[in-house]
Amino acid sequence: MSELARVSGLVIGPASGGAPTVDGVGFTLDSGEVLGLMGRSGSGKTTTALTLLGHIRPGLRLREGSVRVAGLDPFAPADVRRLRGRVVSFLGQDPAAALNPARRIGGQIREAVRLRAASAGPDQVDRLLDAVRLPAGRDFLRRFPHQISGGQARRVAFAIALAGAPELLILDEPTAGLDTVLARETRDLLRELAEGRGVVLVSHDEHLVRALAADRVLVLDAGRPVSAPPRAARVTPSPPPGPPSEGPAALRAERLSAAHDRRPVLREVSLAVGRGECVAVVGPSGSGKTTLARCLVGLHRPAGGEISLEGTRLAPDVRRRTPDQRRAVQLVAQDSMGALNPRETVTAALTRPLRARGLPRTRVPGLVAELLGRVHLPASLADRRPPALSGGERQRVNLARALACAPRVLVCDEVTSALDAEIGEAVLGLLDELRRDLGLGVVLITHDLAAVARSASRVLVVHEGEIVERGPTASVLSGPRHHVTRMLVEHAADQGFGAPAP
Amino acid sequence: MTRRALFAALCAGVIVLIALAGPLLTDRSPTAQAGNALLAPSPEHPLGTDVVGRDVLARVLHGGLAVVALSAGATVLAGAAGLALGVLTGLAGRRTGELAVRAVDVLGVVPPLLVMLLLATGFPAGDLAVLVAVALVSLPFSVRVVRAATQQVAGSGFVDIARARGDGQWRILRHDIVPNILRPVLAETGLRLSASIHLTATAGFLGLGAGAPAPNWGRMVGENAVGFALTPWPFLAPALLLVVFAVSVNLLADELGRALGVRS
Amino acid sequence: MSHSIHRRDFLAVAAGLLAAPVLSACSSSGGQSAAQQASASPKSGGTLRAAFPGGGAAETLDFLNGPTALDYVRARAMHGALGAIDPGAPDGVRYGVLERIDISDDLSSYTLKVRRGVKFTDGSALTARDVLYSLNAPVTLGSLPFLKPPSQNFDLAKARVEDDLTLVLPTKRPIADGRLILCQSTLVFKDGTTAFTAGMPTCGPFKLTEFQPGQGAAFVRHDEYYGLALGGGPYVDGLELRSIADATARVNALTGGQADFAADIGPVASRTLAANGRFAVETSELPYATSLSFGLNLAHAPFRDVRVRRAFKLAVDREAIVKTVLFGHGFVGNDLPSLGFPDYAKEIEQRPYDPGQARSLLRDAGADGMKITLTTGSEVAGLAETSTLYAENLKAIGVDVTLDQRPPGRLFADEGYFKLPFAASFSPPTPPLSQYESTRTAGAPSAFGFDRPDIDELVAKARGARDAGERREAAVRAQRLMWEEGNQVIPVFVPSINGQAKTLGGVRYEPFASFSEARLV
Amino acid sequence: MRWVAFLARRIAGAAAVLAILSGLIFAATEALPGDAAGVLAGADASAAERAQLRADLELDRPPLERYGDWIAGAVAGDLGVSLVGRRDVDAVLFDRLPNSLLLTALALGAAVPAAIALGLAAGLREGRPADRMVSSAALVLVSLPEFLTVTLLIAVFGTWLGLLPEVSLTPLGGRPWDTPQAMVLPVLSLAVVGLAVMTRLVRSSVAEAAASPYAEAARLAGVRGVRLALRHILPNALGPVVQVFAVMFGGLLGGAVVVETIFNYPGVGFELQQAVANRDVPMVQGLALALAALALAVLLLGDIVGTLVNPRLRSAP
Repeated sequence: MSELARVSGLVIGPASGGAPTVDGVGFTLDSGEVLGLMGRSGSGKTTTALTLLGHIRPGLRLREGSVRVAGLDPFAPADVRRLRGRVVSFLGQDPAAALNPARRIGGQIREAVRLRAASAGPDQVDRLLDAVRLPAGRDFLRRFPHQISGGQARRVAFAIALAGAPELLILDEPTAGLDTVLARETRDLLRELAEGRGVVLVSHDEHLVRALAADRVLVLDAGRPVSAPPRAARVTPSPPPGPPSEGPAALRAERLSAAHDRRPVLREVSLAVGRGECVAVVGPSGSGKTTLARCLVGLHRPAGGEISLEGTRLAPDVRRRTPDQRRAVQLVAQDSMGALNPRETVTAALTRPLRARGLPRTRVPGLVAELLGRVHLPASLADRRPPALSGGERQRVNLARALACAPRVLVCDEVTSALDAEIGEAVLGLLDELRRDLGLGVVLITHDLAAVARSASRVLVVHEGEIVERGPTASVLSGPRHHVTRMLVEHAADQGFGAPAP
Repeated sequence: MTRRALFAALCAGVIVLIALAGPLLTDRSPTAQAGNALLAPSPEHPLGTDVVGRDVLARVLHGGLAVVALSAGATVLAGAAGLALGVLTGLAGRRTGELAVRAVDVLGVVPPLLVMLLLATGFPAGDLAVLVAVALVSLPFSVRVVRAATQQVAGSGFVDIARARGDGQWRILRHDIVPNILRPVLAETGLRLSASIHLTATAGFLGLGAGAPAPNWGRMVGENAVGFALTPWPFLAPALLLVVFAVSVNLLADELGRALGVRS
Repeated sequence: MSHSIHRRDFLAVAAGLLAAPVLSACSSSGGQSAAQQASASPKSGGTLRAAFPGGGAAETLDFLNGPTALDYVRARAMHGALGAIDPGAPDGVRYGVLERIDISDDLSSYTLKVRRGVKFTDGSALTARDVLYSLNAPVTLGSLPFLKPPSQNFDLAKARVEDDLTLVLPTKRPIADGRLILCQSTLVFKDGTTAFTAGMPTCGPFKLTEFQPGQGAAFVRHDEYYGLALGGGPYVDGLELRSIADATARVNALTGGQADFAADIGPVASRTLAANGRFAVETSELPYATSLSFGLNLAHAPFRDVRVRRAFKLAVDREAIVKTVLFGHGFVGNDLPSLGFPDYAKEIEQRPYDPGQARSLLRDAGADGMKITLTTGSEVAGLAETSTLYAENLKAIGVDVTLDQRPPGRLFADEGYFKLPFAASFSPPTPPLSQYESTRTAGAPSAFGFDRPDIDELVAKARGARDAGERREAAVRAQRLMWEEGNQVIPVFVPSINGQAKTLGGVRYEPFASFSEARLV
Repeated sequence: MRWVAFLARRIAGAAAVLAILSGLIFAATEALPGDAAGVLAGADASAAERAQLRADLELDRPPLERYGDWIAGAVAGDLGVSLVGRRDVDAVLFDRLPNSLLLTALALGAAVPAAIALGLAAGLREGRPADRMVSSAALVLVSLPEFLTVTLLIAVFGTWLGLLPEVSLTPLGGRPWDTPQAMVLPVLSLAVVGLAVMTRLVRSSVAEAAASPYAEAARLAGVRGVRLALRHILPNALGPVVQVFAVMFGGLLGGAVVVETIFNYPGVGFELQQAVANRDVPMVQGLALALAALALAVLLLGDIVGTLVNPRLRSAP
């Protein structure tokens, strides 16, 4: 095998000076070889990979080092023209966003073929579409990016990337943010497309790296290569949750239906969660999970059905509920950043609900400190604003703020999906702890069966607004009946989680 | 603060200083006849005399207050009304909000100069008419920006959570909405101010607003244009001040927008 | 650019028609331009382009209702006129389409003799019936108030057409100055005319070929014009009257070679123009100057004291206004209207500028430090500036005066104008006595509360006396009383200031330019 | 069908706005103190003469009644008769409107391509010297009041260089376009104002599009230069700009008052200003209503074109 790319002694840092973001990275890649570039976010993976295209993000500067791809220097203007799109192709984190919204699909693919393909035969477009398994019909080619599905848009982007028959593919987190089903599909496609090409795969997802059969893995940490790949924290299933408590459920929803602009998104969903219990609601994206969460806390007015708190019927609209009822059911949302007021410090965010409970001003500082301790946050963070916090820290602040209301039930909507695995793990651990210590009921909404496996006693599987399967966690995971459940379980297995032993 | 912003702030500051403290810098009356009309600059009259023989320097020093006060006043007026209307329509139901915005937009359809002509001639003469006209012309822009920002913030997670928690509308407004819309509103206010300067000066040029003897840079430009060929200073001096003021405010607004991360 | 929107020459000019003299073959008055005297031969030809302040789309051929300068200048080029006021002529008027006006001994009947051979463009001859119809038109067809004096002074219903060329008009009461009233502004057109159109028959020096409201009008010489037979103009083949509202734009049109003549360019532009060798600045001469005046409303307590009124008159520095505001193009006023007309009392001494005496008069009246608002506008050139200087003069004698300059066109638009304590105004050149009767007699709103039956009686006597000496004596006595006790301050008279190319000669100023004798060299 | 409904909705909206505006315009002109009678009568007229004039001009009828008549007439295409000069308002409007439209269209025609070119050049080079130059120039121009720009233009091209006439005198009986050289300065004056505003707009829109993921993707795929600018960035940058262009057109049409007056250009703005000064209420009302209607129509057009340019909106209006 011949050498396709060589990167040596790469140092990249802010143009304005300061600590380098990539510091002394070097590697070689033979043709047909797959290199995994791993590391946490911000470790310099993408920056390193982009040098193969001669691209440095604005604000950064190449300080030292050399890059050669197929013997050419991507940083030389004459060479880069021969490289981009022809020898090296790039697929970013959200390939669909790379499509020009103002131009038709066909035009974009044809342009790519005309500009880059060595042999631009008339059937080249069809061959590309076939390769990414897209319909070749005129009708499809006349559409605009917003008129096709996300999955199709991704395939179009792949087709465009492959138009120049590149020898080297650079893939940047190609499955990040995808739900289980799409991620799996994408991975399969990529495996096929990467056949016979050199690939640099940027990802923090070990399983994807494994799936693409990386020949070698380079791990970066704060811009420096480190020797050993970091081990994903082994997930230890929590001790089986305590038995469901007796008496009326803390929160119960009966035959809940809801719609968006008359389009039904929930159909007669019922669930109940007891004190100290965790009930999981799982399902692929778009199945209506978030609407369910918003119905429960009273932010979305259901079209039918009813909700009760410890036997008392709750008004559908939060504004009609009593202050006590409002505080009893708290929502923790997926977007930890969006859920925090960017202008408020942590202390201010926690103080507001405390003061709203009518607690005297003098007691507030003590309670804030207590809440921070409860979610394992150091008191030193108290004066920071959200942008100065990490994702995990923010989600803890969100939890602490919910706790400040002294709730009886927490509705957690995808609280871990935006977090790195390790940190998500820790947040789930915290939830278990709160459940145990405070007797909180938790409705855990997620698409991630791994989370379910460790925390929930019962699982509801939602698909297109309906509950398609329900039962104790163990039995659902070990014997999924509905095909959606089966897919979710398979995905979890890929990720390294088996069904817990019965 | 960038160098550009610093420079712009300095220029704007000097102009505002001239406008505010100018009257203290000269003991000449801005309205008294000081000599023959349209005299060239001399030690006696550093900028010469105007078409009526008044000292141009004295008039320039007295004439900034009207422009600065009117444009700033109109901006503040439009900004305050825009903030209130924008937040209200932003939080109101979709249909009510749309309706209210349409109503305000009606004003935006009418060319600004038409509003000025109608109002400034219709109202009892005086600067109040100009103030109101300039503010009215600015209002639709102000409302639109505030409303868009409010809607964006109102749709964000933390407002949902506060609402779910039972925080009252006022509390949400004070803690969540207003602090988070200040950036675009502030940047927009800068742009409005420069537009207001523009309109105020034009009003002065067209002879709208308060009585003629009161010096006003815009009016001075209008009064003295006819004598431009004889001596340019009575025209150029106020014109230059106006331009420097408008440019520096515009520059400041740009820099402010950039610093606040808002695109103009 | 300047006073683009201020320059509302609008009614200024409209009312100026009251005294607009009509051209006649042999002129003795009006400014004689240098160019006119330099040019020996009256032969010319060519097309003369003149720019006037217009009124945009409001301009109309119906001069009875079209009150811009241009409407009248245009009408005067098209239509014949009864005559013109001319202080130098024996009757005080020069005759146009009339040969003469005879007055009965008891001053109760006027006989108008129409000139023989006055032809309309359709070939028909002008008759006494046409003249009577034209005199009546302001009432029958409707017109602006300033065109109505003939119908107010003569009993037109009882008028008799004696023959084709003779018309007898009885007066409503005996008057001696009826010739002035008849010849002030009356233009003649055919009997039965109800609409003023481009194609109507006319008997003026020029024939209209094109009219675009707001843009201008084009004319060719009327070859059947009666003046030609008398040895006069018109000399140019064609005439274009362009409408340009803005004074600076008119000057620009002149300097840019788009016009040969720019009317009413204002004092400042005239100075600019004077510096340019290719152009001449011409101004109208007395009596064709507009008075700038200030009314002291007697409803306002301090002004009821004659000492305060006198102090206000002594305070104004007239010379300074002429020098600085008008750059010398103006005449010092003596607080009496109609400077330069025969009935004007020039024997009354010029009031001095005496701030010291003014101050002490004010103190004596207990009015020093009085607060007053001077309301003014920019309706005619120099009005705003004169007001500005006057306000400063008043401050100097201890009056706490605030100047309120109304936006363009606003000064008279307001019903409240006559309730103002202290307001600027202007008057076009008008003979003093008839003007007094229509505007200053007791009860007229424009008198600002001036109510002096003794003066009213003197004026009536002056108008109605058969003996010239008696008339003069009454007229002077009335004017002296007004000078001493009146409530009007008239510091200056402003002529019409026009710019023209040096190639242009023979333009006469009376007060508007007339081109019937103009030549292009 | 969707398009029909979309158009119907927009047109109905515009009509409603116009109806509100007509009321506002009528109220505003009614509120003007004094009236044409006062202006026409002058200082020396007697009270009786004024009253007669008011009656002649029908100013003594109740305002609501006159509003009703006016609207009924306007709907039938009759805007009434001016008080001063007694001219049909619609005749004046139709005579002057083509001139104003031409002036505005030429100004936009000059400004739009220039603004797109300059905005593109600057936006693609955000922060670089070319951008700084264009941005600074646009900033200064945007801050210059029209009356100054016009004065400077006249001083340079008219007075000093003597290249162009300083007044737009059209041949009698002709149209402004019969003397093209007389239109250059008015068009230029108006274009400069629009150019600065639009250049800033295009620049920021282009800069935004240039920083978008698809532009970066195109760049990484080797698309460069003119193709990148015209095929990838401009189509996306233009959408939001089109509607602002429409607003500009309305603004320029009304803003032409200053330019038309200075050059004595026979347009609607010039007539409007004259009518305001004359207190000629029917003329002010008619012209203001027509200007507002025109501005609305152009906005509507901008709305529709903006929808057409944006494929996302085009398919689902």
